[in-house]
Amino acid sequence: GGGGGGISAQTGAGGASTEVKQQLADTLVFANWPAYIDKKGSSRPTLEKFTAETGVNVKYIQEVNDNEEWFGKYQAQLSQGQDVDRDIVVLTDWMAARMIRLGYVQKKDKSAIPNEANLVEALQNPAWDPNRDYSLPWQSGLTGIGYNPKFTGGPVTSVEQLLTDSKLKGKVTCLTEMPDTMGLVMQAQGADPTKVEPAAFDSAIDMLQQAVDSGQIRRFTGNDYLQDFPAGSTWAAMTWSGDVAQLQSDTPGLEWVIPDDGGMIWTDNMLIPTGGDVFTASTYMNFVYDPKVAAEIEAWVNYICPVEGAKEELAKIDPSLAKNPQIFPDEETLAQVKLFDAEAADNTDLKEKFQAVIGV
Amino acid sequence: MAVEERVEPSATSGGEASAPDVRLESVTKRFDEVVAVDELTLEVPHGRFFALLGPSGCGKTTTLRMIGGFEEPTEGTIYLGDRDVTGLPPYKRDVNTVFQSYALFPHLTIFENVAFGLRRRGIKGENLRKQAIRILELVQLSGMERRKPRQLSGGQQQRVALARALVNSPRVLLLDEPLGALDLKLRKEMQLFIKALQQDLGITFIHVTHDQEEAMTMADSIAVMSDGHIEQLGSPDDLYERPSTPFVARFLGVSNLLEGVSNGDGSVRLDDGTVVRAPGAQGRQGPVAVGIRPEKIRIGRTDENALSGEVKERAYIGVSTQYIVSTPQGPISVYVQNSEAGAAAVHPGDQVTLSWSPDSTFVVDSEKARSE
Amino acid sequence: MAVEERVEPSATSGGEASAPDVRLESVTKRFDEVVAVDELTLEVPHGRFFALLGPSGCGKTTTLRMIGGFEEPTEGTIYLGDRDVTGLPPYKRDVNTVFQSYALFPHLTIFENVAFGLRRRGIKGENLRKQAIRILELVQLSGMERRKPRQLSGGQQQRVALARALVNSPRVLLLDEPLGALDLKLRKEMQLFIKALQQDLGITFIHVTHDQEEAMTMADSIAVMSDGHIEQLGSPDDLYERPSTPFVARFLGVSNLLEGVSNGDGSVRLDDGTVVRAPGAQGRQGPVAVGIRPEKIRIGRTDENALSGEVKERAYIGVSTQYIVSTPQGPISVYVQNSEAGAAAVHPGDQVTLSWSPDSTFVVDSEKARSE
Amino acid sequence: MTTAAERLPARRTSGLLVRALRFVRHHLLTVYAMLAFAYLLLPIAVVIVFSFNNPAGKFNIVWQGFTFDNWLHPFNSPDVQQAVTVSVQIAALSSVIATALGTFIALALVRYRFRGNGATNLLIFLPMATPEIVLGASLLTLFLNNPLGVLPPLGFGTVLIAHIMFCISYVVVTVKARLVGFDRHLEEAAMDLGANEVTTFLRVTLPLIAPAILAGALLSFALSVDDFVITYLNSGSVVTFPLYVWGAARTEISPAINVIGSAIFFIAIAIMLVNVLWQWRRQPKGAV
Amino acid sequence: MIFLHRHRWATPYLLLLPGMAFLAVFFLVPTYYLANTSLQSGDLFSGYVFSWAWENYTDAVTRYQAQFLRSLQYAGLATLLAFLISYPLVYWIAFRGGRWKNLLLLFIIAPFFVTYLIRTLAWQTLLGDEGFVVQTLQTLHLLAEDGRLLATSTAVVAGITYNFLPFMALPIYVSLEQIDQRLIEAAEDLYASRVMAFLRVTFPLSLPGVFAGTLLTFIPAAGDFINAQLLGTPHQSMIGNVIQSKFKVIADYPEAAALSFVLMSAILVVVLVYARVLGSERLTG
Ligand SMILES: Nc1ncnc2c1ncn2[C@@H]1O[C@H](COP(=O)(O)OP(=O)(O)OP(=O)(O)O)[C@@H](O)[C@H]1O
Ligand SMILES: Nc1ncnc2c1ncn2[C@@H]1O[C@H](COP(=O)(O)OP(=O)(O)OP(=O)(O)O)[C@@H](O)[C@H]1O
Ligand SMILES: [Mg+2]
Ligand SMILES: [Mg+2]
Repeated sequence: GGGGGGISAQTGAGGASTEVKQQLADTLVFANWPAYIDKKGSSRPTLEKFTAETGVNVKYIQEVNDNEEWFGKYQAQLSQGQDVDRDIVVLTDWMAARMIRLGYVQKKDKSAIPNEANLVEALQNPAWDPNRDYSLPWQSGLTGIGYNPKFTGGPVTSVEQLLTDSKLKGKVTCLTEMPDTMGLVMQAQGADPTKVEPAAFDSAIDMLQQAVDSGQIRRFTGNDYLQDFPAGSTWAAMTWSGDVAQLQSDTPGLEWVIPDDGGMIWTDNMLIPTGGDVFTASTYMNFVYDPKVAAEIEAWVNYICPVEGAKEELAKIDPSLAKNPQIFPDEETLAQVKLFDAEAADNTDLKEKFQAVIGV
Repeated sequence: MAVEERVEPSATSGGEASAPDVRLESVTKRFDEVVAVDELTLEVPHGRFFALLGPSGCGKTTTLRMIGGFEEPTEGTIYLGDRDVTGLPPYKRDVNTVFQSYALFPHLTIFENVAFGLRRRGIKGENLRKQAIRILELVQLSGMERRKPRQLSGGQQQRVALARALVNSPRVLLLDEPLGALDLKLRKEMQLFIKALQQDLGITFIHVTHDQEEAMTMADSIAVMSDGHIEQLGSPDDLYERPSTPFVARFLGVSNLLEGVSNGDGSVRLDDGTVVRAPGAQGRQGPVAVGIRPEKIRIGRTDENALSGEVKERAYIGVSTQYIVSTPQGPISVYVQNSEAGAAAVHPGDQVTLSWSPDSTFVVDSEKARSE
Repeated sequence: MAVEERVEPSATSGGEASAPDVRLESVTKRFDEVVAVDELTLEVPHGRFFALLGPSGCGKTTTLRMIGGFEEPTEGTIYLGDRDVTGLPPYKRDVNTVFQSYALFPHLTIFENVAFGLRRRGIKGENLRKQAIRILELVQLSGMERRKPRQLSGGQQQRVALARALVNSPRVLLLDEPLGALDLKLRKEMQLFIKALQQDLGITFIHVTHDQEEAMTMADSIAVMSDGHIEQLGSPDDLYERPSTPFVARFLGVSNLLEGVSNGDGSVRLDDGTVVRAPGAQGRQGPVAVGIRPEKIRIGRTDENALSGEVKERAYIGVSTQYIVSTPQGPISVYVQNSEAGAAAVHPGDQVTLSWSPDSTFVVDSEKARSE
Repeated sequence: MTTAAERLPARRTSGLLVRALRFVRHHLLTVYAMLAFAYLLLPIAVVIVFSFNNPAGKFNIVWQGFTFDNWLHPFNSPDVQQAVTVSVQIAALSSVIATALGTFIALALVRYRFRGNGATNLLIFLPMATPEIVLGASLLTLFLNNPLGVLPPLGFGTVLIAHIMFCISYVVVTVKARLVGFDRHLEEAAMDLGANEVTTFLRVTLPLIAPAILAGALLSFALSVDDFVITYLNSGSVVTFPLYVWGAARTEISPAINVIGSAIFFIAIAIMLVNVLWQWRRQPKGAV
Repeated sequence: MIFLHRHRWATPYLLLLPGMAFLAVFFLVPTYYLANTSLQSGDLFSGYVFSWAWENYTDAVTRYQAQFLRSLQYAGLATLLAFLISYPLVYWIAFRGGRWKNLLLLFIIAPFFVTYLIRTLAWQTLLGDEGFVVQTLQTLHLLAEDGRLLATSTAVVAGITYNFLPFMALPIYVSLEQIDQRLIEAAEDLYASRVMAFLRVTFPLSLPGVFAGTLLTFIPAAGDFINAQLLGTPHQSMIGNVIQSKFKVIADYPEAAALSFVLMSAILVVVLVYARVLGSERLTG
């Protein structure tokens, strides 16, 4: 800013302003979370297929470890309307909402994405992007409880148990993503995480704080709980559904459940940041919304696929996966999970309260 | 390289003996508040072995460094031959320096150390090799070319430093306490060596030292410095036999100074009433000090001037025996050369009479009068 | 503290003069391959000013360090008084050391430096203060108590080092080249000072030096060391007048050694045929060297023994003039004391006859015979 | 004197107890030193050992079995390779630049008396006395504000600038320490022998302070390769090796990380070892 | 050349210019911006503007007191431990190392050559609940059956100690190395036993190194957040974690900047008190 500096997040120059040119760029830069796309040896088959079909090379960067962290990294440039050299980035609902609100993203070229029709109905109209003008889901996931029966001696099925069972003391981790952790805790208290009431939030914070103070909770993690399980440091934890397969390979016998009082569901969305090539990005979005491609990705990623028809395609590749409720949740499963209030997820007050509990 | 710019090619430096090789004209050097050199004027004629002698801190090094170009005078002018070099950097001056700690380049071989100056003047190949080898022969270091300085002894390093400077045939060679780091035995040897070298080459040497014996052994002319100025300048025996100030009398060897009053006719009445003859007092009136060297005093009344006293201390130092005799005029040092084995000797407690020839005395200003 | 374990309380150290203060019995010290001290046997009687003199590397420091307890002998035994201290650490020995570079504690004031040893022995308060102040007075450093060592001049630091050691009234004081770092003038002053101090206190001093003049001025007894053993031990004039080996003759002052053959009757036929009288050759047969000191030689035929030659060099050094005269027996040094101002002098090129008294000669083994 | 005491066997019963006590004392210190070394080297040993692990899953945390595969294919993911390349590039560039700038400053500080000496020293000291997070944060605010619009966007350029900035002080300190012992007369001697300022610097000063400069450069390189905090705050979209480790550690700790960590360690140790041996050769046992 | 000679006074400035300009632009100017930022108010969405918002500072001090105290406490403890571990070690190297000194020294700086994060992760492995350190301690009953090392303050302090130990060891080594052996001999000559000689001479003379070492350890330790994050729990979070999260997670830049300044001042105060206690005069001696 003028007069001696300061950083501000003034609305960027993005938005829907410019005409979209209908021409593919040479390269597509795709920023995604680690281990979030199909992989075979050191190659990534669907990306190669995209290149083969369109001639566009893909530069795939696994740099999103954390929504906030990624945002923090690029916020400055985005706020100045600078190109961050990313054509697509995948961010979770509430962060996607923030990006859109701040004008750091560009509208998709819907004309280039006929396959958007395959988007599952439940995800078509989020409050923060009612027409999906800017975003398109990449994967959804469930937040539940993972536990290692070898140590716990029995199932851990409720958040209550997780936070109070003295047998688990010091062997429990929760998530640093506030919507996940708070969503689970609020449900354990019978509150509704889809519409956060401050009082309910505070009471959940109290419960969490107690568990921290008593030493029940060892620490808060991103998906680094992945290493705490095999190391034996963590016995039970709040974890994401897609990691179960992963966890099971490193920690045989590991179990994953949706808590008795209800789990959380969330979606990670593809966005086109300021400066990204809209047409190329949209072309890629269209590509992954082809059920065949989606199934191929799904077979590796194991999260919830937002593409209608992928289940059928996947059945052709791996029938057992297609039946997995964590990948294609049935009605019953979906009834047990809730979506966290997107506005609350980005509310500074609430965030600070949560940060205070996790110690920073 | 700088070869064309050098003040005067060394080839001609032996030519005209008219202009002095080095001339300082009221040169003053101030460091912040300290006046290191104070309006010093000095001429060093060609071919001279010139010593700057003085106590620590009197400005000897500073004077030398100004001639070498390492310090710039605050005021005054410096000439080499008849050219004003006051503002010129060291590499444009036709002088070379032998530093106290030698300052040999530790990363270069002896040969390369010696060749350094030659290379800077564009001398190359066989020519360079010949000159370097020749000078190393001169300082008796043939065969050491490939060694590094730290592989040589102190005395050898000293000679490399000399060779490195001399190979450039400078107009003047400056030496700043070149023997200070050597032990007694080696120092004596190198004194003779350097003296002989200077006589062979005929180059002007300016030698800084605080060791009066060294200065007296080596130099043709000595300038005794004190507090940034020259107290007295002359040949060694001039200075020793006829010091003109108490400072010089004391600094060059040991002097017995007897306070008294001169009446102008060549005799001085000492403070205790004794009258001694001192030809040097002729024409001087008022308080003076009569000086007499310890080795010029005899034990026993054999000469005109005499004083009595009691032997206090006796020290045998081989060549001579040194006595301190307490007299009404204060303690007096007497040296007796041990010319005969077991020569008859006096002992502490003995009463003796000391005597000396009037011709052996000198007269300087009274220190008492000065300080009062 | 170590106070009860001390070998002998210092109070009694002045008592019995019977046992020597320090005794070394065939002490050998090997460092890997180097034999630094070789079966050395030595006694230093109480109250003596004893000097260990020798060239660099002859083992002086090593000997001193073994007495102080800083090195342990490879073989042999060391006694302080009549107590075997061979294996004891320094802090259990009743000796103190003045180190070459003083080794003053830079972080402590002068007072604390001096008080260091006292405090270690449990002395406190007023008693401590008094002793420290008294010794500082003795070395003329009153008023400097609060300074740090680096705020003192070299000579003053030297005196602090002395005070720090002496305040403990040790049985023996060891001094390792204590004056090596001082300049000539100051060195002379401190020599006298230390000598006087030793005489006042009556403590045994063992003084290591490679400066023969220093050893001669200060010591009562001198042991000349070479290659880890003692060449000769005696009083200064003993060593100077009657050196028993060419090494001692050369190391202590300058000697002219004339090679010849003794026929046992007190005269020696020199290599050029000249026959000189040398009472010391009485009873010796075969090749010997006749020694004569430069100051004992006269210019002119005034004595029994004589040689002719040509003056090669002349150096005026104030007190005396030194000549080098070339003779058939080789170059001979002659010193003439300048007892008279402008004394008649000979000059390079002059033919002269040199003469000396037979009593001034000494006789040592021929070096030629040795090396052959 | 310790040497003598240690080498000699106890010869005398009178001193036996003293000696025994002394021996134990030496021994204690040695044992302590060995334990301290163990503490220092244990984690490194873990890193090296686990570089040979053959983990069943993605987490190289529990020992499973020995394999050389990790060393044969250290760059099994292109991301690792790129991160290492970026790290090395930045370290090389920043150490060269910081060493040049730092050496000049050190020369000026040691060689010349000038006004502003104190302020210069302060400005050198401050970056070292500032916690990394603060350094990183303040640089970030600068880059974000980009006052005249001339600074590069967050990325390679800003990381490079940041690294140069924090390395300069260390170079100055390292080079200065060795320059203090440098005999000024050597330069005067060179000028005396006809070398002008530039020749003097190239022929005398530079060769003599080369070891110091090299030490400064190596230190910068090490600091730069290792830096996480400042880089993390200012990296924008570039990924250095530490940043890669940071990100990767959440989802996967591959033995490749250990392999590269160990490799950096071995290379550094080898360089230092060569340096130590070189100095031994330059100062043979007997030389003074 | 003549120009250079004539203008010798300018040489130091010419030498200083590039480096100092660099430091001025990339150290002083950023500090100014940080100061400026610390007094801004607003929020991420509406933007932050400069407004003399001193409340950022009061906020920082009051809300994060615990973390500040913990940082100083951990850093102090780690500094002390690093001192206790490294002093005897470098003493041993300096006085017993002989010819191998430089090689042994290499082992001390060895940790530097394994990337900071990797060696901290190695600590995680080492201290893991099922790792051999914990198992051993439990077998020896030095640690309760359900005790753990990872995710405790012990682990965090141990990690910090480990990571910054070379910063402590090297300056101490340098100052020990410079001690004239004869001073120790002189002390023994003056009846000081080995222990006394150490206490009265060796140790006081090594104080400048100790001073430098403690500063070089304490300062980075106080600002560290990696160890707390990887080896600790919320109970161990330090001020570095807060600053980090304010910058990168909450994007509350003014508060983060204010915290940074408070941290710097806190460190400055500690350092000054420490220098005063130790006596700056002794340090130069
Ligand atoms: N660079 C300098 N800055 C400040 N003062 C100086 C400097 N060089 C010399 N001096 C001072 O100038 C005076 C003369 O010094 P100089 O080195 O010329 O003495 P010196 O006669 O060579 O003495 P010494 O025999 O000790 O070498 C001394 O008082 C000294 O402190
Ligand atoms: N610690 C040591 N290790 C190996 N050799 C040593 C040691 N100390 C002394 N020496 C060797 O022992 C011999 C005698 O040394 P010492 O220091 O006693 O000689 P010095 O007579 O004191 O000589 P200087 O006059 O040079 O001091 C020398 O050859 C020396 O190199
Ligand atoms: Mg001087
Ligand atoms: Mg010695």
